Amino acid sequence: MSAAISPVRTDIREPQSKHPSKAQSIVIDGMSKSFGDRRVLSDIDLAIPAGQFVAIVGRSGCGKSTLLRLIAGLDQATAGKIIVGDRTVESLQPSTRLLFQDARLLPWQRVIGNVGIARHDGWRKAAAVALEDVGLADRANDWPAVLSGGQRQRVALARALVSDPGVLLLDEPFGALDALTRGEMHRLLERIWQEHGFTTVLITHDVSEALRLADRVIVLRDQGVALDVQVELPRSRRDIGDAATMTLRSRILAEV
Amino acid sequence: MSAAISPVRTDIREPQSKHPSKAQSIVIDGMSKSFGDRRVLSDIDLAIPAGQFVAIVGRSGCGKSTLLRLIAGLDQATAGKIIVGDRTVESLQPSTRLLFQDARLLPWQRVIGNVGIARHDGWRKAAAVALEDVGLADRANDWPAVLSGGQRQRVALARALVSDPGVLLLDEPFGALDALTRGEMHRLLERIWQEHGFTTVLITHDVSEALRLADRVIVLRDQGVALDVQVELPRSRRDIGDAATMTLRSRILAEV
Amino acid sequence: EDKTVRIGFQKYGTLILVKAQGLLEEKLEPQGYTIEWTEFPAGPQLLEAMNVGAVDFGTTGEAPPIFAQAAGAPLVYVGVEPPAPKAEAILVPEDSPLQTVADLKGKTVGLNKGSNVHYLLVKALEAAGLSYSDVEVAFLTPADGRAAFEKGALDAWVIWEPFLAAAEAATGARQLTDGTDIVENREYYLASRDFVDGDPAAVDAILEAIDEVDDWINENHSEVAEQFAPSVGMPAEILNVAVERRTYGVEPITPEIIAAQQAIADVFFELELIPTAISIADAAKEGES
Amino acid sequence: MLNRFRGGRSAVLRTLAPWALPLVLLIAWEIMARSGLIESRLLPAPSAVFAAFWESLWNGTLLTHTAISTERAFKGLLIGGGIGFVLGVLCGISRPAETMFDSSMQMLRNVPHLAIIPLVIMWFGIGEEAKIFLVAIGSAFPIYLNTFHGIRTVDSGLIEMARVYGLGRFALYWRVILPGAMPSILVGLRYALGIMWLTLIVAETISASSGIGYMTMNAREFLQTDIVVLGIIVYALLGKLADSATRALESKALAWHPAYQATERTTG
Amino acid sequence: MLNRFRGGRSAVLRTLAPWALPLVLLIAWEIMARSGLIESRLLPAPSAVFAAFWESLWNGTLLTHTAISTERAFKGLLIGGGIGFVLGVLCGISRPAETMFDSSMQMLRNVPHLAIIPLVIMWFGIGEEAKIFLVAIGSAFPIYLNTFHGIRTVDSGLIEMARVYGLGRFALYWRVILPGAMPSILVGLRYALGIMWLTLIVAETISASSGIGYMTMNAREFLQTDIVVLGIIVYALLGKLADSATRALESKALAWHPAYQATERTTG
Ligand SMILES: Nc1ncnc2c1ncn2[C@@H]1O[C@H](COP(=O)(O)OP(=O)(O)OP(=O)(O)O)[C@@H](O)[C@H]1O
Ligand SMILES: Nc1ncnc2c1ncn2[C@@H]1O[C@H](COP(=O)(O)OP(=O)(O)OP(=O)(O)O)[C@@H](O)[C@H]1O
Ligand SMILES: [Mg+2]
Ligand SMILES: [Mg+2]
Repeated sequence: MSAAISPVRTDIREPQSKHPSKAQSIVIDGMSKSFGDRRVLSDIDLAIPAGQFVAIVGRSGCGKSTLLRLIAGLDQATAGKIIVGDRTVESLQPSTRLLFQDARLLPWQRVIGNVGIARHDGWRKAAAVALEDVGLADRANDWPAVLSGGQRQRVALARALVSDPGVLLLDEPFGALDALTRGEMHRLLERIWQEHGFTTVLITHDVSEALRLADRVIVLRDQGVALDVQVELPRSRRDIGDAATMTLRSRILAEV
Repeated sequence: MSAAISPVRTDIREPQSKHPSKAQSIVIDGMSKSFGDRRVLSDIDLAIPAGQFVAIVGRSGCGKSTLLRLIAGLDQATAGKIIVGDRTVESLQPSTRLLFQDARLLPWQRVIGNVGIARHDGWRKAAAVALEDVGLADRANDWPAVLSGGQRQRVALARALVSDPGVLLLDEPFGALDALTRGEMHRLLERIWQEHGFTTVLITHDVSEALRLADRVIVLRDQGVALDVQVELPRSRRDIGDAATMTLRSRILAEV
Repeated sequence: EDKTVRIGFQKYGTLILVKAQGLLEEKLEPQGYTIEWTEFPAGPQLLEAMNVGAVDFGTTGEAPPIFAQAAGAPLVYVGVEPPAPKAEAILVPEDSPLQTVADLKGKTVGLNKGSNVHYLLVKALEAAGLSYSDVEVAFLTPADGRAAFEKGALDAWVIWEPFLAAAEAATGARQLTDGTDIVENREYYLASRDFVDGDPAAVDAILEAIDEVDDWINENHSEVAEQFAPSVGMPAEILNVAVERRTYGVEPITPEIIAAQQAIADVFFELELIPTAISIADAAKEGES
Repeated sequence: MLNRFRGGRSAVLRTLAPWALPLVLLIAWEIMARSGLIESRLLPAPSAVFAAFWESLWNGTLLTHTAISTERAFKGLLIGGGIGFVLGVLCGISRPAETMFDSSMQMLRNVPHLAIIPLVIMWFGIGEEAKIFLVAIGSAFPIYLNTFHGIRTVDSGLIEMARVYGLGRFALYWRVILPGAMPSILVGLRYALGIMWLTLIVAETISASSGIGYMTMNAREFLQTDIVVLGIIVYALLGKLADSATRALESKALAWHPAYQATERTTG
Repeated sequence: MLNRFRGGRSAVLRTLAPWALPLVLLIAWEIMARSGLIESRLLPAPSAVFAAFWESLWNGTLLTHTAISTERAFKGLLIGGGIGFVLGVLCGISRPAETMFDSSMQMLRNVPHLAIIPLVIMWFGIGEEAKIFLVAIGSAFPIYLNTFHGIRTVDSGLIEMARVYGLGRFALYWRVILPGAMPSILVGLRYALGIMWLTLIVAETISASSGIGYMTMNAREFLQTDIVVLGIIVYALLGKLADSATRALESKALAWHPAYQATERTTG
């Protein structure tokens, strides 16, 4: 598991969650992915310890969503392997949850049903709480079709958060949200992550968002990892305007 | 056409485009919209002169998309009326184009076909140029299904830009793009707008984006217009860090 | 022991009266039989059922058993009705220029393929000095034939009772000829081989019952017509004509009858209606009634 | 209530409009029949058909025939639809099952019922079973084909989502695949309801003495055109009934579906 | 080429797999027939059917019958399918047209062909027209129903998009609505191809002396089970052929559609 290819690497750290949970580590080993002749990811090596919060940034079409799909087991790598927990990913992982880039709500289930879909007993209560959290408690009994874009995204977020993940993969979960709602969702995600300690991989286009939330930021470029840095700021980070962070920010932006 | 309700109003200005084009003015007069019992927009008055670039910001679910749909004639107002050019909007407007919040690409047309859909003669050339502009020239012959989220959004943008609009309505066209690509798209949109001078209404969650592009920023809140300010900065604006702009920015954020 | 007798009948014929009068039940039920009556739209369907063993006894015209026998169906001729040559005819529309069978040359004639009237046409043409290939034949079931005849799509239509009487009454159609002196046109009683071998007494009982009813019919034409009317769906007056055109009674299978039936089979073989030549005698139960 | 009252007139109009075309045809037909343009022997006037209808209604035969046919029809539909549905689901979700069965189904589907009657009699005799069997195979295929097609075209994004959220096999089918295939399955049901009656007329030629297929074919034999036409009209009305039932089902089961909501809104 | 060669064995397997079930049934049937479990009079052994097939192929009757039927079938399909398609498009895109026609179509759909033969003869006589007419109405309904349903369920978001981008009526139908309805229309075509043959067997009882429907029904009348079974098998093969044709069409016309791509990938 050498770091030969990725330009910057950190060593695997211990999980930092307070609750030793069902969080699982992710190890990516020499993994490549091509669609036909188009190579998207080349020989990626990455190790994400259980419970870590990783943000991934990168330009449009650089393979971020593809990477998440591979980790989730929705697609097969062309070469190399991915290990989640102690199992090589060959198909779907039982405790990996993925919030897709599009909301993917079931049109034939009401909002609350969509949120509760991954829960068995007590789903209604858990879903109601989650909807409350994302500010849509009053829309519980609407059809998804009548929601606005941002509302749909929040329903998907609520669904991801109540789904009791070991690994939570988030593909641009806040893209359609205004600054204020986005801030609220940041706090919500951070709180739930801290409570449950699942491993989190967040794709975002907003570097501030990455710095606000993540332990570690990874930049994807040219089919590989261009930058891999730790964010050593105390939580909860609200206003991140200090010089060190600004430098980090510029450095990340420069790599994208 | 009084401004009685909207908290802040500017007078109608002359179109500022260099090319007196087919751009049309938009006048919204005492317009309300409800879905069943849910009132979304209440008694809105707005006048947008032909050729103006207006940005609309507001919280998720506040009715921004609804407003655009009403202007486009895709939905009917519950009360009041909308006039585009010199015609009251009752159904679709012949030269109004709307970029939807979701990409809405035809799955059975290749990328280039999707872009050229609104053009008759010479569509292939125009579409190829537009694809080049959005950085997807090499994807012209792919099916939309294999594109990444941001690529899809850019195809939709290319389609909107070649569609020869009189009024162009953009519903979060850059939501899924990284900072760099976003910057490129900003420049592209500004250039095309300056060349053709169509009236533009842009919904965005990014206040900087609004300030970067728009002549005027409108904040929607509580079913009405909460703020309506001119942005008097010289184009092209790249780095907007001066004090006045920062104040404006905070003022807008405070109103959202 | 299964002592169920399954009888197939058609809407028009003696059996329906046997059923209505309950004669058979009277005769057989005391001996521990139960009777099951099943209606069939036509002879071929009835023999189809007999072929697979779903029916023990039934009645059809002269043609269907020839086909059934050619197909290897294990059936036995157990009885026959008297000849009824007047119960089938070649019809032309009222205002048709055709006057004799010989005029049919080159005309379109409708008939039900492989039925008694098919044989009638062959024989009638033969008698008029024409050959079968001198006419254009259109194969139509009785129902379709009537529609085509009325539409004017046919120059002539060969048909049997009670369709014959009905068509005459409704359209004023004219007969070029009926079967008199050309064909016999009999109706046969058939039973499956198993039934005949296993339960000859029951076969006899059925034939007896039919004979009794036939005698009664011969005396009570108009009443018979009344009784048929609802099931057939024709006015009693028309049915009365049909009933009057023949006599009734169960006769045994004699060598003459076998020969007549054999002649039909041979014609059908010549027409390539059946793939192999058959011997009627193999399937006949001679000399009893 | 108020709303209903206000919309009363146009609602009535909307309910009646679908009947406009049949009505116009009916009137034209009556006029042609009365004026002698159509010979009543060939095609009886609507009034004559109505008289036949009234009589057979009065003496109970129509109802008896219809009731008997309906029973056969629904028994067959239940069995055949059930089998078609199960096979459709099976082939829809499993490639091996598709490879195994689909080809055979597509071949069997094409075999005319009239042609297999001899075999059916052989297997089932001439009783009710044979008739029900024919209806069953008739209605199995549309349900099969549409279930299969519906399941195959369920948005794969939603299936991925469901799987990633750990839905078990059963929940996946029950909560995602079946609802997604439902619009198509209901179209299949529409077909099946039609085919069910069509097959019945064939089935009732085997050896029946009751049922509306028997009634019609019997009348056809003797060119009782009024009864034949009556039979045709009964079939048409049964078709309309089935259609309305499916529509009602659709607007219930597909309340979430914009296309069906729209239908609901404008038609009733 | 190389790829083909390498995948040769499993490709062959995949092509053969759908025939496994029919083959197994065939063998079981032959064994039962030979061992006397099935009386050959009732159901001839496959070898006997094959002999009949061989003979009728040899003397050309089978091909003649099939060719004549095929001509009738496709003429009818063209006319009926065309009408069904046009009406389906009309009702799909226009509410008034739907109100006007849909109800009537749903009623007519339910009328058995067997029942209307007398009427058809009166209208069209006993020539080819009558047969083609029957096939036409038979195949019109599935195309109608599926076109209608397909158009109604086209993603309304895409239609909105197209309208907002100023597509004219024609372009809207041609570039958005029809492609969107295509999967459903092709399912309709699949049905129609089946129904086409089914109707033909009824049509060919009208004064026919050729065609495979005639051949089969004639054999049935004369209890020639081997020919009946032969007819059934010909129908089944024609069904398979139609199915393969539709599949080919689907994989061409729906190349963009993930569900059909998947099919392509695994079956072809
Ligand atoms: N067809 C509809 N039926 C009922 N309610 C609707 C319908 N369309 C939108 N709404 C509601 O109207 C409100 C405004 O929706 P709209 O899509 O305009 O929001 P938005 O400002 O665009 O939000 P976002 O930024 O999240 O896209 C939302 O609460 C939404 O749920
Ligand atoms: N199924 C597929 N077939 C072919 N190419 C694909 C497929 N899926 C993705 N791609 C291509 O792979 C590349 C990476 O796609 P991916 O969705 O991972 O991008 P992304 O980093 O998520 O971009 P974005 O930020 O725009 O969402 C893109 O160029 C895309 O077109
Ligand atoms: Mg992506
Ligand atoms: Mg919106």
